[in-house]
Amino acid sequence: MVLAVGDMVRTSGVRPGQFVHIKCGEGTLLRRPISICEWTESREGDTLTIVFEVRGEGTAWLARRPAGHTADVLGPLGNGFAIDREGRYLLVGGGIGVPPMLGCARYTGGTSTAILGFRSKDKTILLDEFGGDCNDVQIATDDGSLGYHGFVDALVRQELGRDRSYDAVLACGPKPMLKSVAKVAAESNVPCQVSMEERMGCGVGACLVCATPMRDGTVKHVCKDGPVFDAEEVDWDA
Amino acid sequence: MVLAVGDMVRTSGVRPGQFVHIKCGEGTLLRRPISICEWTESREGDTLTIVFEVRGEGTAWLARRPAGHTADVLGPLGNGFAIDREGRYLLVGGGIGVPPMLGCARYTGGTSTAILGFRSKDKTILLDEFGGDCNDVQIATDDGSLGYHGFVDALVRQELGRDRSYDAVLACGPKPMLKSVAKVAAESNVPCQVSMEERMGCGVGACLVCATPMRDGTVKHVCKDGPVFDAEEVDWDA
Amino acid sequence: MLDMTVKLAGVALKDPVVVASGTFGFGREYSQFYDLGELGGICAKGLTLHPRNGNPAPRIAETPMGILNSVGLENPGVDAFIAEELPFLRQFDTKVIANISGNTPEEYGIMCEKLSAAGVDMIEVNISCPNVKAGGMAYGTRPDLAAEVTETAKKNAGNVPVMVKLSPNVTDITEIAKAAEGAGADALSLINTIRGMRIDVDTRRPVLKMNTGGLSGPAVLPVAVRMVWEVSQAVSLPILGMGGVAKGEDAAQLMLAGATAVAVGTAMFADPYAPLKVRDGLADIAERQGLSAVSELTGGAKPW
Amino acid sequence: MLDMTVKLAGVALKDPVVVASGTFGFGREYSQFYDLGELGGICAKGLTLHPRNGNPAPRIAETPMGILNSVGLENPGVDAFIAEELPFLRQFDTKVIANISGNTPEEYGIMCEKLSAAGVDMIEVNISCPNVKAGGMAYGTRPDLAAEVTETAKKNAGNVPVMVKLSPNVTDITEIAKAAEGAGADALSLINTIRGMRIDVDTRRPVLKMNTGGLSGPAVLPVAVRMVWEVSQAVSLPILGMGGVAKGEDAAQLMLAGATAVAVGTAMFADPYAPLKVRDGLADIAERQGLSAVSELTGGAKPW
Ligand SMILES: Cc1cc2nc3c(=O)[nH]c(=O)nc-3n(C[C@H](O)[C@H](O)[C@H](O)COP(=O)(O)OP(=O)(O)OC[C@H]3O[C@@H](n4cnc5c(N)ncnc54)[C@H](O)[C@@H]3O)c2cc1C
Ligand SMILES: Cc1cc2nc3c(=O)[nH]c(=O)nc-3n(C[C@H](O)[C@H](O)[C@H](O)COP(=O)(O)OP(=O)(O)OC[C@H]3O[C@@H](n4cnc5c(N)ncnc54)[C@H](O)[C@@H]3O)c2cc1C
Ligand SMILES: Cc1cc2nc3c(=O)[nH]c(=O)nc-3n(C[C@H](O)[C@H](O)[C@H](O)COP(=O)(O)O)c2cc1C
Ligand SMILES: Cc1cc2nc3c(=O)[nH]c(=O)nc-3n(C[C@H](O)[C@H](O)[C@H](O)COP(=O)(O)O)c2cc1C
Ligand code: FES
Ligand code: FES
Repeated sequence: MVLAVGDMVRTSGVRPGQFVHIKCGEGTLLRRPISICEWTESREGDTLTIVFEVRGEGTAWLARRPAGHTADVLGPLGNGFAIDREGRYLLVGGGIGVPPMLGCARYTGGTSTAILGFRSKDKTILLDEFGGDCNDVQIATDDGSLGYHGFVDALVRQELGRDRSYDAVLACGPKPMLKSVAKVAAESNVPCQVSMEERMGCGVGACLVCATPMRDGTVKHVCKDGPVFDAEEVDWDA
Repeated sequence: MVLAVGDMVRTSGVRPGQFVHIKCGEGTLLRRPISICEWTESREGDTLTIVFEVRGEGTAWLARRPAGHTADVLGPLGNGFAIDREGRYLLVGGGIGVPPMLGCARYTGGTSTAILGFRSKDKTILLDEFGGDCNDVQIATDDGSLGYHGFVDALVRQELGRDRSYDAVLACGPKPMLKSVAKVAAESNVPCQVSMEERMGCGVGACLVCATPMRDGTVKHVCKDGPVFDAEEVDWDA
Repeated sequence: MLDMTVKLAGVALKDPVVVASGTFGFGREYSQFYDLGELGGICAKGLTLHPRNGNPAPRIAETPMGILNSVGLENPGVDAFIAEELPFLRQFDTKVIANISGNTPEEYGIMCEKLSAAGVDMIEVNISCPNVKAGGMAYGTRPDLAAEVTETAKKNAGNVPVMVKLSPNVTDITEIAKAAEGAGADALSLINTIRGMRIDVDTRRPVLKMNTGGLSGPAVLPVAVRMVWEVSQAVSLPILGMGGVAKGEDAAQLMLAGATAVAVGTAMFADPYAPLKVRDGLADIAERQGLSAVSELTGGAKPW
Repeated sequence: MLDMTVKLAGVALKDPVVVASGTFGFGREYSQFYDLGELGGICAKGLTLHPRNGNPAPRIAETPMGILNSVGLENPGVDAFIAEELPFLRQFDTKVIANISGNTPEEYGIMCEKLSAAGVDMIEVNISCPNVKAGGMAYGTRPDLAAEVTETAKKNAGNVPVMVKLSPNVTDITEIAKAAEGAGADALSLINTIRGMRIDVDTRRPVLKMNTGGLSGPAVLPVAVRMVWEVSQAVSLPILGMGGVAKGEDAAQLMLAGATAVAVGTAMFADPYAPLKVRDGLADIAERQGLSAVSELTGGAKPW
C-alpha cells in the first residue's frame, strides 16, 4: 500500500526501520504500528510504501481501503537502523519483519545480502524487489516449500561462516528469531541490530506500555527508543 | 432518502405511520427509528422513502451515505395509523413529525387536509408533496416567517371549528403538540390518533425501554403497541 | 462433529448460548425472527411478585459501545407469567430460565415456590438489579443478604436449580459469590449491569428519567471477563457468563475465563440474530482449535 | 469573551482540560506536537519513592472503545523526577501536578515532602492503581486506609494542595470520598481505571502478561459521569473528573456532573491533539449556551 504523505519525508526524513502509526477506522481505539518499507520524496508529494499482513480487525480495515482514501497516519516514528549508504550488511527478515529490510536494501544500493524467512512458499513477499536491490537473496521456509527448509538462523550461520566482513547484521522478525540471529552474530563477532515488536499505545514514548527489558536491568520502549536496538543491549532471557 | 428494500413492501405490507429501524454505522450501538414517509412496490423491487433531520451522530452518518450504499434496515415496525383509503382526515404534523403524514395524505389520495408546523420558513419540508396530495395545506411557523405565526393547535381549532366532518385527526410531532391537538380534537368530538416518540432499544417490543403511560394506569410500548395510539388511551399528564 | 451441548447446574443446554434476562421479553417478539428452539436457553424478563409498570421513560441512553437502561423491572407479575407466558415458551425446544427480583427474602421464596410448581428449567435469582430502589441492589452488594436470599430461594425451589445473578458494582465480587455458594446456590450468573449516567449537555438533564441506569453492551466485556475469571477461581459452581457478548470470540473469552455457558443481551438490539451468530462464531472457533466439544473451552485460560 | 479559567483547590488553571497521569509521560513527547502551555495542567506519570521498571509486557490490550493497561508504575523515582523532569515541565506556562503511589503511608509522606520542597502546583495522591500488588489498590478500597494516607500526605505537603485519586472498583465510592475529605484532602480526582481482562482465544492466554489490567477510554465514560455525580453530592471538595473523555461533550458531561476540571488520557493515543480538541469543543458548547465562564457548567446537571 502506498501512502501519499505530503512533505513528511522531506521535512522529517525517514530511516529504514522507522514506522508509522495508523488509525484504522472508528471501530478500533488504538493505532496500528506498521514499518515503512520504501519511500520517495519529490516536490509533487512524498510517498511511503507499507506492506502488511491482515491479522485482525485493524489490518483488515486497512486492507479494505479503496485507492484515494484518506487515512490518519502518525510518523515517521522511532529510531531506524544505524546504517551507512556505503556499508555492506547482512539483512535478515522473518514474516512481517521482511518489509522494513527492503528499505535497508534500497538504502545501501545493491551491496547487501538478504536472508528472508517465511512460513511457506505462498507466504513469500517482495522477493523480486529484494532481488533487484541486493547482491544476493537467500530464502528459508518453515515447511521447505521454497529455498532452505528451516529457520533463517541456520542460513545466517552459514553466510557468516563464509564471510565475516559484513558491517553488521540487521534483523527484523519475531523475538525467538531475533534471539537466534543475535546469538549467531555474536559468535561470529559481527555487530547486530534488531527491530523489535511490542504492543503499543501512544506510539511516541509517553504511555510506557511498549516496554522491553535491557541486559543492564533497565527497560526501554520499543516505540521511542526502538524499534531498532543493538542486539547486545537486549535482555534476551526476559 | 430512498431505500431499495427488495420485496419488503410486497411481503410485509406497509401502513402510514410505521417506521424502520436503521443501523447507522459501526460507531453507534443502537439503531435509529425513522418513520416511513412514502413507499412503492414493484416487481423490480420495492422502495421506501424516509425524510429525516440530522440531530446527532446517527442521523449525521445516515445523511453522509452515498447513493448505492447498503444499509441494515429492520422493518416495517410498529402499528401505523388506522386509516381508510376512502376516509377524509385532518393530518397534523410538527417538525420531524411531518414526514409520516405524507404517507397518510398519499394513502387517502387528495381528500385530506394537512396542517403542518415548523420552527421557521427555512425549516419547512415536503410542502410541494403535500400540496399535490391534499385538498388543503395550512402552515404554521413558530416565528411567523411563513403562514400562521404560532402553533398548529390554533390552526386545528380553527379548522375543526369550521368543519367537524373529518373522520379523524391524525397527528405526529413532539408530545406537547400532540397533547394540545388531542385536547382540541376531543373538544370537537373528532376521533384523534397520535404517533408518539420515545427512545428505543430493540424496536420490536422485547426490551421494554420505550414505555409510555396509558390513562388506565398501564404502560404500552411505542415500538410495538404504537407508535400510533388513540389519543384517548394516552395518559397526557404523566 | 463438534459437540455443542453443555450442562449448567444439571440442566442440559443444546448449545452454550442463551439470551439475557430483560433483553428478550418473553420471547414472543424474537420468535418472529427465528425458531426459539435454536437457542440454548432463554432467561425470561425479570419477574416480581406483583405486576410492575417500571420506571418512567426515557429508559435508555446510548454510550460509547454501550447502553444505559433504567427499565426498572416492568413485568406482569409471576402469576401472569405462569399463566400466559410460560405455556408460550414451553412450545419451543429450549430451556426456560425464569428471572426473579424481590423486595424481601420472603418474596423470593414465594416466587420460587410458584415457579417450581409451574415447572421452569431453572430460576435465576436477581440480587443485583440497579434500577429498583428497595432491596435489589443491597442484596447484591452484601454477602450476608445475598446468602439469606439464596437460602430462602433454595428452600422453596424444590428440584429446580437456583442460579444467583451477581452485581458487578462491588469491591470484591468473589465475596458475594462465596456467600451464594455457601448458601446452596446451584450456579452463578454474571455480570448484571454497571451503574452509569449520561447527561444531555444542552438540557443539562440526565438522559434517563431515573438519572442513572445500568451499563451493558460491548463496553463492559473486559469487566465481565475479569469477574468471571475471578469468580471461577473462588467458587466451584458453574457460571453463566454475560456482559457485552456480541460475537463468538467474546463468548469464547468468557468460557475460557470459566463460564459454562454465556448469555447475549444488548447485542440483540443492534442485530436480532446476534445469539445465533454468537453460537455459530463460537462453533467456528472450537472447530478451528480442533476441539471435539465446545465445553472444553470452559476454564481453559492459562494465566501467565 | 468566554472565560475559560477555573480554580481547582486554589490553583488557577487557564482552562479546565488537563492531561491524565500515566498517559502523557513527563510531557517531553507531546511537547513535539504542541506547546504544553496550551494545556490547563499536566498530571505527570505516577511516581514512586524508588525507581520502578513496571510490569512485563504486553502491557496493553484493546477492548471495545477501551483499552486495558498494566504498566505498573514504571518511573524513575521521585528524586529523578525532581532533578530531571520537573525543570523541563517548569518551562511551560501550565500547572504541574505530580502523581504519587506508595507502599506505605510513610512513603507517601516522604514523597510529598520532597515534591513540596521542589515546588509542584499540586500533588495527586494515587490510592487506586490496580496494577501494583502491594498497597495501591487496598488503600483505594478501604475508607480507613484512604484516610490514613491522605492525612500523612497533607501533613507533609506543606502549602501544596493534595488531590486524592479514587478507584472506581468499589461498592460505594462516596465512602472513600468522604474519608479523604475528612482527612483533609483539598480535591478529589476520579476515576482511575476499572479492572478488566482480555483473553486471546487462540493462545488461551490473557493478552496482558499481568493477566488483568485497568480499563480506560470512552467505554468507561458513563461510569465516570455517574461517580463524579455521586461524589460531588457527597462531599464539598472540588473534583478533577476523568475517564473516557474524548470530546468537548464528554468534558461538559463531567463538569455538569460536578467536576471543576477534567483530564484527558486514553483519547490521546488515538489523537495526540485530543486535549486541545476537547478544550475547543468545550468552549464551543459554553459559547453556544451563552455562558460567560466555562466554570458555570460545574455542577449544573439538573436531576429529574
Ligand atoms: C514497530 C512495529 C512494526 C510493524 N511493522 C509491520 C509491518 O510492516 N507489516 C505488518 O504486517 N505488521 C507489522 N507489525 C505488526 C502489526 O502492528 C500488527 O500485525 C497489527 O497491529 C495487528 O493489528 P490488527 O488490528 O490487525 O490485529 P488485532 O489482533 O485485532 O490487534 C489488537 C491489538 O493488538 C495489537 N497487535 C496485534 N499484533 C501485534 C503485533 N504483532 N505487534 C504489535 N501490536 C500488535 C494491535 O496493534 C492492536 O492494538 C509491526 C509491529 C510493530 C510493533
Ligand atoms: C417512531 C419514531 C419515528 C421517527 N421518525 C422520524 C422521521 O421520520 N424523521 C426524523 O428526522 N426523525 C424521526 N424520529 C426521530 C429520530 O429517531 C431521531 O432524531 C434519531 O434517533 C436521532 O439519532 P441521532 O443519532 O442523530 O441523535 P443522538 O442524539 O446522537 O441519538 C442518541 C440516542 O438517542 C435516540 N434519540 C435521539 N432523539 C430521539 C428522538 N427524538 N426519538 C427517539 N429517539 C431519539 C437515538 O435513537 C439514539 O439512540 C423518529 C423517532 C421515533 C421514535
Ligand atoms: C433493557 C435491559 C433490561 C434488563 N433487565 C434485566 C432483568 O429484568 N433482570 C436481570 O437479571 N437482568 C436484566 N438486565 C441485565 C442483562 O440480563 C445482562 O446481565 C446485562 O445486560 C449484560 O449483558 P449484555 O451486555 O449482553 O446486555 C437487563 C439489561 C437490559 C439492557
Ligand atoms: C497507560 C496508562 C497509564 C496510567 N498510569 C497512571 C498512573 O501512573 N497514575 C495514575 O494515577 N493513573 C494512571 N492511569 C489512569 C489515568 O490517569 C486515568 O485515570 C484513566 O486512564 C481514565 O482516564 P482516560 O479514560 O481518559 O484514560 C493510567 C492510565 C493509562 C491508560
Ligand atoms: S507505545 Fe506508548 S510508550 Fe511506546
Ligand atoms: S424499543 Fe424495545 S420494547 Fe420498544
